[in-house]
Amino acid sequence: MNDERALALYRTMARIRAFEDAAEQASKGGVAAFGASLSQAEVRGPLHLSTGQEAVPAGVCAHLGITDLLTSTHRGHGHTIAKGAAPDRMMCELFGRASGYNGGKGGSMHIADFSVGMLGANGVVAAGIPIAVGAAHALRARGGSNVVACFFGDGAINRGPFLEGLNWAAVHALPILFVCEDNRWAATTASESNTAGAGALARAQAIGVPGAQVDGNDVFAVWDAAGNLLAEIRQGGGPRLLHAITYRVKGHVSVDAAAYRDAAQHEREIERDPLVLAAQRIAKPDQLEAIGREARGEVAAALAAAHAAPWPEPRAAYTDVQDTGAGRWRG
Amino acid sequence: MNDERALALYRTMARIRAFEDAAEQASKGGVAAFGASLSQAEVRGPLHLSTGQEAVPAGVCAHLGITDLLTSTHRGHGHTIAKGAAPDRMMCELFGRASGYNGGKGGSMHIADFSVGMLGANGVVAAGIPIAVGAAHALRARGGSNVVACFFGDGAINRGPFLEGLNWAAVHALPILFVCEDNRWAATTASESNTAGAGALARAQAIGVPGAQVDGNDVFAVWDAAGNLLAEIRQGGGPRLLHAITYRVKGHVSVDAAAYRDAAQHEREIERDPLVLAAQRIAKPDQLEAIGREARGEVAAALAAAHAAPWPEPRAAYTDVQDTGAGRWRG
Amino acid sequence: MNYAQAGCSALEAAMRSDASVVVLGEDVGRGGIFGQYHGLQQAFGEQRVIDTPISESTILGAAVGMALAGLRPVVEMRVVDFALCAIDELVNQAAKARYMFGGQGRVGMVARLPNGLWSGSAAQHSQSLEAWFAHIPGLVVVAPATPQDNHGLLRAALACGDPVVYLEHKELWGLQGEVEPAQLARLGEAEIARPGRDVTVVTWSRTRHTALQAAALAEKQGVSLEVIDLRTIWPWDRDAVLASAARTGRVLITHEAVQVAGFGAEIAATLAEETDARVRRLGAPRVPVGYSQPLEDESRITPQGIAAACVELRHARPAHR
Amino acid sequence: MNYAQAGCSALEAAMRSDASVVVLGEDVGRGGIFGQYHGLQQAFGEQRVIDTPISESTILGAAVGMALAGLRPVVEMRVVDFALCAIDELVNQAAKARYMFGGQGRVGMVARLPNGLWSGSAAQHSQSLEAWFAHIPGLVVVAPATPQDNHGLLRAALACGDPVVYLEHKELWGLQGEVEPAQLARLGEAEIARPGRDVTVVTWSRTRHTALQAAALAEKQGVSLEVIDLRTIWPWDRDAVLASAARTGRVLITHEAVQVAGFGAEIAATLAEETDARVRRLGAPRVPVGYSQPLEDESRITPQGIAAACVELRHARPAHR
Ligand SMILES: Cc1ncc(C[n+]2csc(CCOP(=O)(O)OP(=O)(O)O)c2C)c(N)n1
Ligand SMILES: Cc1ncc(C[n+]2csc(CCOP(=O)(O)OP(=O)(O)O)c2C)c(N)n1
Ligand SMILES: [Mg+2]
Ligand SMILES: [Mg+2]
Repeated sequence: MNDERALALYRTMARIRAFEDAAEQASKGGVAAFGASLSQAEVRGPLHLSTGQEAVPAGVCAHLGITDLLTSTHRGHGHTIAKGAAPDRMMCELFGRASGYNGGKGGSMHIADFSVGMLGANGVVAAGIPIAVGAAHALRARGGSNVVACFFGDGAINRGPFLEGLNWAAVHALPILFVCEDNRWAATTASESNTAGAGALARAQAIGVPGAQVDGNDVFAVWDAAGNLLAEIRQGGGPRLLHAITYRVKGHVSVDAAAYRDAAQHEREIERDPLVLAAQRIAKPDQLEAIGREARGEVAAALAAAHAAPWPEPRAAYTDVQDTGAGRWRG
Repeated sequence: MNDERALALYRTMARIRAFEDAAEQASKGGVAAFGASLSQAEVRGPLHLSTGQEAVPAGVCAHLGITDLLTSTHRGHGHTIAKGAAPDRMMCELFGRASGYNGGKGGSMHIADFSVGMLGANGVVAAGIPIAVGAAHALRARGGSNVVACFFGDGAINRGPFLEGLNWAAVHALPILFVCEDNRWAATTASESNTAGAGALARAQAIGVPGAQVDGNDVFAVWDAAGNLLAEIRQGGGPRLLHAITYRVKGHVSVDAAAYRDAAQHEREIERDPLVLAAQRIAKPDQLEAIGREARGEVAAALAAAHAAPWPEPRAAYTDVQDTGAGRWRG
Repeated sequence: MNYAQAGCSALEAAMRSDASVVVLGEDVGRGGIFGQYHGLQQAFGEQRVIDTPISESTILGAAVGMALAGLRPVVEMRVVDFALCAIDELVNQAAKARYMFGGQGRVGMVARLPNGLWSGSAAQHSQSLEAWFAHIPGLVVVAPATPQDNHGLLRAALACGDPVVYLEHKELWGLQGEVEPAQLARLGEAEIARPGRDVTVVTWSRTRHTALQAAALAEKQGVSLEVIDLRTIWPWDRDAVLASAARTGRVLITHEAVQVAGFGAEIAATLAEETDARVRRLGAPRVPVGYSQPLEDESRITPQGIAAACVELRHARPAHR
Repeated sequence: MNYAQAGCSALEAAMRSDASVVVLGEDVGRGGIFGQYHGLQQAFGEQRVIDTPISESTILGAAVGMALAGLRPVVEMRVVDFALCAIDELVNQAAKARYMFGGQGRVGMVARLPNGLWSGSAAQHSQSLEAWFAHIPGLVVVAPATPQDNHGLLRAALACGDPVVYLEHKELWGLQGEVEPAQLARLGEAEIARPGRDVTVVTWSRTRHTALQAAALAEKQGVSLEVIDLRTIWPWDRDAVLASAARTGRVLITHEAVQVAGFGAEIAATLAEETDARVRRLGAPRVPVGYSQPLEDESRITPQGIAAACVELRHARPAHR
């Protein structure tokens, strides 16, 4: 891998990290769950951080163009940034402002930037899988070699749509890369305790979807593996699955202290920080430091923009519902 | 296999066959679909025949006792008879009579005999799988070595509950035998055209459920394979899957002429009639002839009983709905 | 032309004029089990008339993805009862995607969910769920009763660009009728199927025909029924109903769905809020549909039942103003 | 004791007295994300408090199988919105099994589907779907508003032997209140949360508290509200509502669910059929719930909104008899 490429991957990760750190701060007190109680917060509702998982979207999305599509999960900030969205408009959305990507209608769990092919985060586990399947049909109808990248967690492989969507994609040889971000936790439950067999890749293979397993904290390995699989897909080889093993550094949502995890094991896991691992390999401390500074600066500007941004007007609650019967809000 | 056992298996198949043949006749004109139109029929609504698939329930259920449980599909007559239900009360149910197992409330698609552990046919493809999983929890809570036999078709392995139910059963090491009756058709669609990978068993193995594949038209092979798997399950080995390859001799429902199938291939397939195959191996023509006669006699009596049986009273429509709020039918 | 063919011809016309229209569902390649897709795969190929596995969640979810990425899918669910396997995709995804994403994408699609009683098919194949869909923001809900409407409304549904729950009736496939393809239908517009003076009967789908039979019976007892076929459940034609209620002062709402929390309740509630009309409802009892004929009959709306309710309503104490 | 603890203590008591009661759902082993299962797995073990995969269809479907085979399951769905992934199992299986099988088995179970708005959680986590379940034969529907009721009604729900859709409110977990464990609750029995003279307010769940605040506001404007908390949505307490309507002659039904085809319509329709009371509804607009506070607020029922509607209703033209 050349230096420029390596630095670009690092930059994507640094930008995601900076975003997540800022969002985390802004969300304290934003939701009453996991024993936390509600107080004033700039980011309201459940906020799912991808801190520590940055290598997966960075490595995968480096192979995607703006005309490729992506579906995401509840933990979607990393995917959104890696696909090319602007952090300031994302932060505005998290702050619920009119200038957010969704005009304040979606927030973190539904963050989307269709202009870069990011078809939305989703609050329902595994719900993005069938949507990705349909989007791939549309790409094929259009012609060309575009693909859909479909991200989901290790918990999602126990929901029906995982089976249905993979089978369907294989039957129709659709251009999809399924990406299982296996952070080994599903909310407060260790996934291994509720997942039989060898996991995402083994299941995929049995459903006719080949793929690869990779260290999801090694951005170069992710980049390599995703590149190979995407090349096969673009050549008409049908769907592939990338099973990326990573680790959820934070709690399930930002207010979750995750006290249910083993402290010693947690300490070991977080040593494998993907940014640290990449930095060791890149070995250009000054440049990396500059990238980090830039990323933090970008997010500081995003925060400032979000603070200053206007709230949506109440009447915006009534737009983009449906055209037929619009105006009939109470009968 | 000893003679007595072989004859018993043959007898079960003969009884199912006789029942299906009679039900088929009684259902002509019972539903408007597949180009057929509605006329007077004794058996109304969609009737799914298991003609030609008799070896699977016969071979599996020979290993089950009355305290073992069974969940079924829309094509459930064979399972019901093999589990020990009485053809006359079944036929009464198909005729919609008060003396049917369900009091006329269910018909063919919901035929059930809880007194022999048959927990019901189901009109929703794959819906029996989660129900079987729950029943297995109950058996385990009760203690002992009872099992659940969970039947479903090859089309059902493309629905989410297949994945969810097998994973769950494996995680909890539940006492279930999953039985995929692979008759290679799902309504008018050849299953191979819509099923990726190597099918039911391969998928099960990837989800942590071991099993076996078997010629589902060879009742002795089914008996052997099911016996081995059930022994493992009863010893606490957790769930197993039996993938039985068979063939749907009739149309999807009794009024479906199945003109969408290749005629020559169909002719070849129906030569492998499980009763004929078993008869060749048993080689006791007189006894088999007697068994066939008996079976047809039993069904003739069932038909006569059904014809003579009383209809449910209209007020029976209001029983067994719910206790809380019973009587509040319109507000 | 029958009701199934009328839908098929509407779809065919739409597919000819708009290359983004695609169909997906089980058995559609063989024309659908009621013939409502007859010949379409031969005409448009397997990429536009897509045979699917038995994967309801993915059928509906894929349609959402197709729509967001520029296609206009028509989804076949066989019966509304099986769509219960795809409710997350319909309600949480299709209905909300445009809104949640702030208008960045929209889900123009038609989901065909045949509704109503289906003779001898028992509890899991006989439901009428229009009230559920009317309750969900984002969805349009259509229930055609005639071949003409199944043609015109299907075309209108495809054209509107919203997610439409399109409720053909499970027992109307064979219904014959004239179809004038050029006659446009507008979503949200009721039809006065029969004008009358004494009692307004508001209904839709198969019960339109039942109500027309009831009108003949009531006529003999000197009661004149005005039968309004809503055709679109959401948005329903308030103006037409309120205008008729103002003329007759008495309204019976009747539908095949369970009466409790059925869509008739919404109409009755609106009438109570806005008029002094006397209102009554006649829906199915709140029991699952039984298989046996005498049990199933308890869930059926009959001409006699409607006529009796209307005659009684005619003689009910008049409303005061 | 708060609302979550009140539910937990009810469950604990039931599990102690009945060995067939089991709990299943995601994260229940760590007490549930709202603490509503706190300590139960430690007390009763992993076989009775079962941690499940993210497999909603199988969580609910397994509960049906458990019930048919003799257990009494309590199902956790986290929010009603995720239960949309298990609707076939709830509506086609749990609700209908007893009937379809002619009474050979029955499905005594409690499915906990936390309902209502959830601050800052947007469209997919903020729905109120009680009207859907009320429409489905076989289901009992319960919506407790106070810690006492969350205790008493959960015990009653577990005891009744029917499939119960138990709708805790997503934002009431922290609500404090006295709980008298011995005080029995009866399904189907409303509570007059506040007696009044001029306008009856019928409501349930969180809106009970909103209505009580509204009553204080209305009082200042000289309008006395009687607040009825239904507590059970199906069967709802007709007698209590009709009796109050007879006293006040004016009824406002208010709920957090979308107004169109909400359960308020059923109550309003019944009042229209049976009384001369003036009726109005106040529910949420038919739009998905937005994330941002000003958008979300459009979907909230406020004390001011209820009070204003009641004051207007008080001065509406009286009903004639
Ligand atoms: C269908 C559904 N069930 C449950 C939830 C609640 N929930 C949200 S995220 C989550 C865990 C998901 O785990 P995984 O798929 O591994 O993703 P991760 O959170 O680890 O990124 C759960 C249970 C949900 N959103 N949707
Ligand atoms: C969820 C659902 N989707 C569709 C149907 C309609 N349907 C009934 S049987 C059937 C085919 C099932 O195929 P398979 O599972 O192989 O069973 P077989 O009929 O071959 O025994 C279909 C599509 C249904 N009953 N349920
Ligand atoms: Mg995870
Ligand atoms: Mg099959």
